[in-house]
Amino acid sequence: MAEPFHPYLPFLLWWVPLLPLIAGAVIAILPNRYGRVASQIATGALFLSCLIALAALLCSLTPGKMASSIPAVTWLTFGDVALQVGLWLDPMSAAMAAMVTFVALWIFVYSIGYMEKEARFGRFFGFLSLFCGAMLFVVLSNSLLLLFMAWELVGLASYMLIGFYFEKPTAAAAAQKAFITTRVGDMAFFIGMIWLYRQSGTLLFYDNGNGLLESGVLHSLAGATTVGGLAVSSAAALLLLVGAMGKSGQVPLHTWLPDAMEGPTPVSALIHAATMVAAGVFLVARTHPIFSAAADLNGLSLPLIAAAWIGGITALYAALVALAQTDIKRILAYSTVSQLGFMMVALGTGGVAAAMFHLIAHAFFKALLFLSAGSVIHGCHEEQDIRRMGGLRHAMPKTFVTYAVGMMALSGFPFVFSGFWSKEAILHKAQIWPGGHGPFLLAGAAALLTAFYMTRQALLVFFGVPRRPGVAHPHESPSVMLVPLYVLAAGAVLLALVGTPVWPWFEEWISGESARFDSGALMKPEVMHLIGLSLAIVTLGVGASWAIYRNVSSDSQAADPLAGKLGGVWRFLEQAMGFDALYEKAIIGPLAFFAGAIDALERQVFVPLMAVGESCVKRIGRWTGVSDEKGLNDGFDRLCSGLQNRAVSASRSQSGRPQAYLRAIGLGMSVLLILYFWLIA
Amino acid sequence: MTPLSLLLIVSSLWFTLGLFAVLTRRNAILILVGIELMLNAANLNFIAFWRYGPPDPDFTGPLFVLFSIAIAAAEAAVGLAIILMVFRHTRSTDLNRLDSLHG
Amino acid sequence: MNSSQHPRSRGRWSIPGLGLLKGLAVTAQNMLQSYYRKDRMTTVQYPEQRAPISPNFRNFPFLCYDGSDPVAGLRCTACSICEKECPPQCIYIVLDRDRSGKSLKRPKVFDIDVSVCMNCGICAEVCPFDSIYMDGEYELSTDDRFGGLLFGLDRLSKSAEYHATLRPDQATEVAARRHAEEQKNLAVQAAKAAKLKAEKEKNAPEPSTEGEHA
Amino acid sequence: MSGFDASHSAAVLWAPECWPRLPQRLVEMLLHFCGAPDWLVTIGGLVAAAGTVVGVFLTGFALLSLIERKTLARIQNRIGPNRAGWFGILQPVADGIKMLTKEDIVPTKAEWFLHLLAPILIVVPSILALGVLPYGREWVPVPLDLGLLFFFAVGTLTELAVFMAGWASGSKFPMLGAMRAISQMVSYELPLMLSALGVIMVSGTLSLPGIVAQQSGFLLGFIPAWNVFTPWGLSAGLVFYIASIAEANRCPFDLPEGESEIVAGHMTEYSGFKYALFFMGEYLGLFAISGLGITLFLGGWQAPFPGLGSVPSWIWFFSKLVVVIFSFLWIRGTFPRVRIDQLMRFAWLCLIPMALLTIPAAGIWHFAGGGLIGWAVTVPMLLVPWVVLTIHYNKRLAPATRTYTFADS
Amino acid sequence: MTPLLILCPMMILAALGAVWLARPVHAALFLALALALTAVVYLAVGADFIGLVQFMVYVGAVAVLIVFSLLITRPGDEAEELLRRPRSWVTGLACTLPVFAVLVYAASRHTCLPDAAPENPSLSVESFGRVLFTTHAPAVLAVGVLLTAVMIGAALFAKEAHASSHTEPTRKPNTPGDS
Repeated sequence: MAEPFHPYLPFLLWWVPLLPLIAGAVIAILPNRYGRVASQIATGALFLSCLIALAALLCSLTPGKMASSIPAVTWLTFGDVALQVGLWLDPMSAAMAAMVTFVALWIFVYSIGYMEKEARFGRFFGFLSLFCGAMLFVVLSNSLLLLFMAWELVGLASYMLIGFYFEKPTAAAAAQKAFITTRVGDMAFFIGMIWLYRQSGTLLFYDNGNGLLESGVLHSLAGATTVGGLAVSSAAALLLLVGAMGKSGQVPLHTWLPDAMEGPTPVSALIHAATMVAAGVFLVARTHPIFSAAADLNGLSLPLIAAAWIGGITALYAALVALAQTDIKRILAYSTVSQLGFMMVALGTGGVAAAMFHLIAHAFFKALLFLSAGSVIHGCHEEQDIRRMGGLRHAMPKTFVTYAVGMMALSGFPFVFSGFWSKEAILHKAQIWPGGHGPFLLAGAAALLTAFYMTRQALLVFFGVPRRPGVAHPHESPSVMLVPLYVLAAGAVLLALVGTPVWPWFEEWISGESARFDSGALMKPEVMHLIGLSLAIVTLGVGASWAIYRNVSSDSQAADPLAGKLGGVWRFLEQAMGFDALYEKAIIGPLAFFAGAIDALERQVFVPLMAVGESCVKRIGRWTGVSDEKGLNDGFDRLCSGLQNRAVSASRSQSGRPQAYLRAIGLGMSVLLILYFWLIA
Repeated sequence: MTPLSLLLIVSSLWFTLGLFAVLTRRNAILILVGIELMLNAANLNFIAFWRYGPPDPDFTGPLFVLFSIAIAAAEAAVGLAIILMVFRHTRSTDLNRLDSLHG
Repeated sequence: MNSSQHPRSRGRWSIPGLGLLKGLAVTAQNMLQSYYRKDRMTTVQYPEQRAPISPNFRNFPFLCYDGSDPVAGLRCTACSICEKECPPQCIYIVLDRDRSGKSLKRPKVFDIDVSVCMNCGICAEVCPFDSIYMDGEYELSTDDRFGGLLFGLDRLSKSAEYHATLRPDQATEVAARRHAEEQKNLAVQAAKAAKLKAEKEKNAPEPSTEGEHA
Repeated sequence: MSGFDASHSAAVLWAPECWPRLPQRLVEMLLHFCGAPDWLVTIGGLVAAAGTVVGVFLTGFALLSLIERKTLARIQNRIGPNRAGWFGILQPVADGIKMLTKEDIVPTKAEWFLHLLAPILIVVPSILALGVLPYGREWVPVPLDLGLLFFFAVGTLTELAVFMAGWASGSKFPMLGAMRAISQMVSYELPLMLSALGVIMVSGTLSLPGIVAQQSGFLLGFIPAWNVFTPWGLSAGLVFYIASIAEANRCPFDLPEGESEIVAGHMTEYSGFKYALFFMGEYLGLFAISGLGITLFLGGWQAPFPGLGSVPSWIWFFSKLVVVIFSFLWIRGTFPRVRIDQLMRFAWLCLIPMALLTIPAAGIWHFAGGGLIGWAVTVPMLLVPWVVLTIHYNKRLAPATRTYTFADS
Repeated sequence: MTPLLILCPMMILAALGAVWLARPVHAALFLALALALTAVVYLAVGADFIGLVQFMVYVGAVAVLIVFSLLITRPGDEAEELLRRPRSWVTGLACTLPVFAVLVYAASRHTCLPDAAPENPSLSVESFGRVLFTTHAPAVLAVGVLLTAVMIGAALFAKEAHASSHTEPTRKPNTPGDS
């Protein structure tokens, strides 16, 4: 059905990322007072690029034409080395591009309402456009180099957006933290990239058999070994993994992500749903062939194992921390970290398709959740503490419904929500993973906790009685903010249709096979088994939460019901397991100590020494004075004046005139020349 | 005397004269004049060797001269801008008066 | 630049360049119409045509005479007021006397150096005899720098009719006044004569017969 | 150019197309039959060719000096010179005699050599530039491959000549006038050259006959394929036109010699024949730059309508020249002189950006093949900046409203 | 060879004038003459394009710039000072003469190229442009960036100086009219 579109694809696809970038550039030169125009430009550009991306998605649905390379453009030529950049459209990138443009489009629309009263309204949209354009380049790139450049652009844009309220010191600090923390990962990414280039001589992913992800190069990469017998592909993949960890907020580089909540809520939605954190997962998914190049017969390789374990740990860790948070956005932030852990587990255990499905489903419901949370915050007059909310389902019923959809999708409510099926697919992959049951168990526990804390949050915010001292009456948001919520909620539900085991169309499509409807798939014992397990997990989590938080005290100052039971553990969780404190101690502490030591050295050692020296000199001076008085006076004066005269005549050579110096240099050179020829002769 | 050696001698004389101007002139603008002379001496050499030297299908000599001309224009613009700024501060373009760093 | 108000007042602007085009249209119209609308052309082709000079025009002075004889009819009495009043002192007058040295009340020499004269018209203002007026003649160029610009009586004397063509209003007014004065003078003289006659008659017993004889 | 080629048939020789080359041919023929060596024949022919161009344009100069006065007079509803000869036709002769017989004054403080050199140096580049223009299909005095570059290269000499005139006079008004003139010429040379770049790109040659040949033919059968009828060409032509007014020091950009401010600028201390040389240089420069504009944008000697092939091509060139020159006169008769800050701002903030924009526009046009896509891309690309820049210039950069302290406005 | 024999002495004389003349404006004008003669030499040896570019850039831009800055700064003559300080030009000569010797020595070593070598054909603009914009495209880009930077830099210099002249109104104004 997309046949007529095919011939124009190479030309049009460039416009998908370029349109938002151009919009960003145009907005950058617009005066600040044209904020409304800026928002229209940004949204319009993104709308166009969304249309193109959807068309491209349709194109890639055609069997046999699923992957198409956009001819590479030579970007720079150095000698006989040509750096090429190009685009690559396969189901994965098509789906990602469509998701990014679609979700971001609704976030843009939402922002028009949300940021309405902002002074730097136009600039905000400029940054948003830059952010989206960069992310689209990440997604569509056919070259690790272009991907890296866009990756860095994403980092830059996130820095500017997180620090959008740069007057707030916390926001500025959060922006710097995000930038520097991800930089640690980027460094590893960069080294990995250069290593790959050195080994293979190309950075293009697909290049008619010579690309990085094609079998010829992969064989040679897997064949070469480096320190400790590790295959080069594995080592480079590990480096890439570190980069992805930084971007996707995996433990231990996750600390920036919760702090990034300092940005405006639409930014949080964009970062957590469509653009920033998805980049890391997408990087691993895109370069998955490198990760698995050196795999053994079981399909295991060191980077994959590392990814699975890191993902599992992250998932559980973040879920635990989310339990004890009270800021509505922070809870969502930790849940993002947790869900990214899920995706990593899926990638590690070989389920690229499952990871992508979860990524896209997650994008929809997490954007939905964030925007709903923004709506709540907006309605409660910038209140973010869930302990001060409660009972909001009466005040803002529409937001409540959409929030409930998002929350149920995230918790994995069975059957009709996309989150359920995507999570189920991941757990399935983890369960049958030959590398052990660790990631599966971790992920299962995390899923349980997810259901628990999401229910807790929903209960605290929307149920019970209002607990808001000194906060004016909450109100429903305007429709420019609500419409995006409806659309995203619909997406969160409808996506479930394409990922069920009965008709696993999405996964088959990503993997390049044609999907078929198989009603029997649901009845397979292992699927039944897993669905049952998932159901149990969700029921347990929701039920436990319901039991504990059903009757929360109406006092906003009261302690959490769990706090008393868990005691110190609760506080530990509240502090996010002390990662920030750990970094404070492990990295910042020694530096501070070193500085302090030098300061002490200065104060305690050098200053007394100077004092001693000073007194000595004083004493000598007194003695000299006396002896001078006693008869050296005359001679000393003469000495002084003599010295002065010599000094004056010596200083005359330092005339300060450049030409005099030049002449001196020239004379010296002449003498050297004469010497040289004399010696030769 | 071949054309090549004639041009080489002219260019070395130009270079020497330019250097002499740089070393002895006091007006900063005239020092720039000397520098232009030296640059042109080099350019002359490039053209002379391209024309009378071994075959050169890639036009290396003229290309170098072209770039050299572009860069010389840039140098003159920046140099004169600096001289004018100095002039606005000190009311003089005499280099010997700009000796506040003297010993 | 197109609005009649202020060229660039805030908030009003038109298509850029429209003002320039309007200006071009105006000059084009000027140029084309100059070929067929004669009323546009104001140039006077000088030697062939001359613009009429205004009564207020004043150049160098001239001396007015009545009647047809420039010597006898000269109104000037050589009173020298103008000579004394002249700021640049360009007037030179010598009184004409008879052999006995008695004043003839007319100038023997009346020179005006028009290369010195500054056309102020003070001489004409102060003249009590309506004799000196400012001339309308302007074609005075000469190749003799000194002699050619020193006007004597022969060049200065111009008839009252000439004055009338130059400044009709002033001339008629002056003529009327002079005529009235003359009449008055005549009347006075007649009265004097009558008085004299009466006295004579008083002195002589029979004047009437004498008168009849006369 | 080789020596005389006896194979020229009389028909070719006497064809109207070749009339302007008759002097050259005749001299060559004459020398050939007198038995002169080949090189002498060539040189003689070249001298005759150069003489033709110089003669034509000196006559043009004489006529123009009269026509300018007549036109300006008519615009101001006057008659203009009409005494010397029939309708004043001999006025240039009278002027020439007056100029030649006037005393040649060299100020005491002047440097006589540079003072003498300046008027000569003003005339020389104009004549050199006139030498490379293609006047007709058969009439290109010096067909250089790098004609356009040559034109601009010799054109730069004028600035040095103006400087010499200003400096060597040893007086203040010439110095100020020279500084004004140099800064104006340097500023307006940039848009002039930049606007020519688009033409070079599209025609792919620096040779002026080549550029004219590229503009041959008709679109849709009746629109001449001149560069000015393309969006980028119109834009570049407009920039070129304005900049050439300034380069020729014509009103409203005639501040180097703004007589109400600095007497006569760099020509203040000149009299007699040297002064006449300055005038001649200016008019010849006007001819040269108008001719270049015609060559670059108005199709050179190409006929404006199809089916006029029998008319000699040089007639078209000179008709266009007359039209362009008349437009200069018309503008001079209409607009007041601008101020120097307005002048510089206009060059740097309006003309140079527009000239730069025409270059990518020409590139797009070239690669889009000139069809609908070319129009669709380049028209908004150029129209929007023009409108924005002119409105911006009008509103923001125009000097603030002045208030008069002692006079009611 | 003949044009070169005529041009070279003129070039040397012009360079001498540019270096030795006391009046700055004369020196600058001789520089312009020297640069123009160089352009003519380029034309004479067949590098037409380079010759015209040299004329346009050096005579049309650089020389005019130098002359213009001389107009602005109005320096005095240098003759007296140069003669009063023989030390400077004696040392200058001492520096430059060995350099000249070395250059001539090097030049004489290089004339061992075969004199009868075929001369390179003259410069065709088309092939020259092709080489310029393919092989050397990065260099062209770099020069473009450099020129842009120079333009901005020069404008900034001018602007800053303008600001400083505003802040220091007490400076003595330039004494005009020495010429």
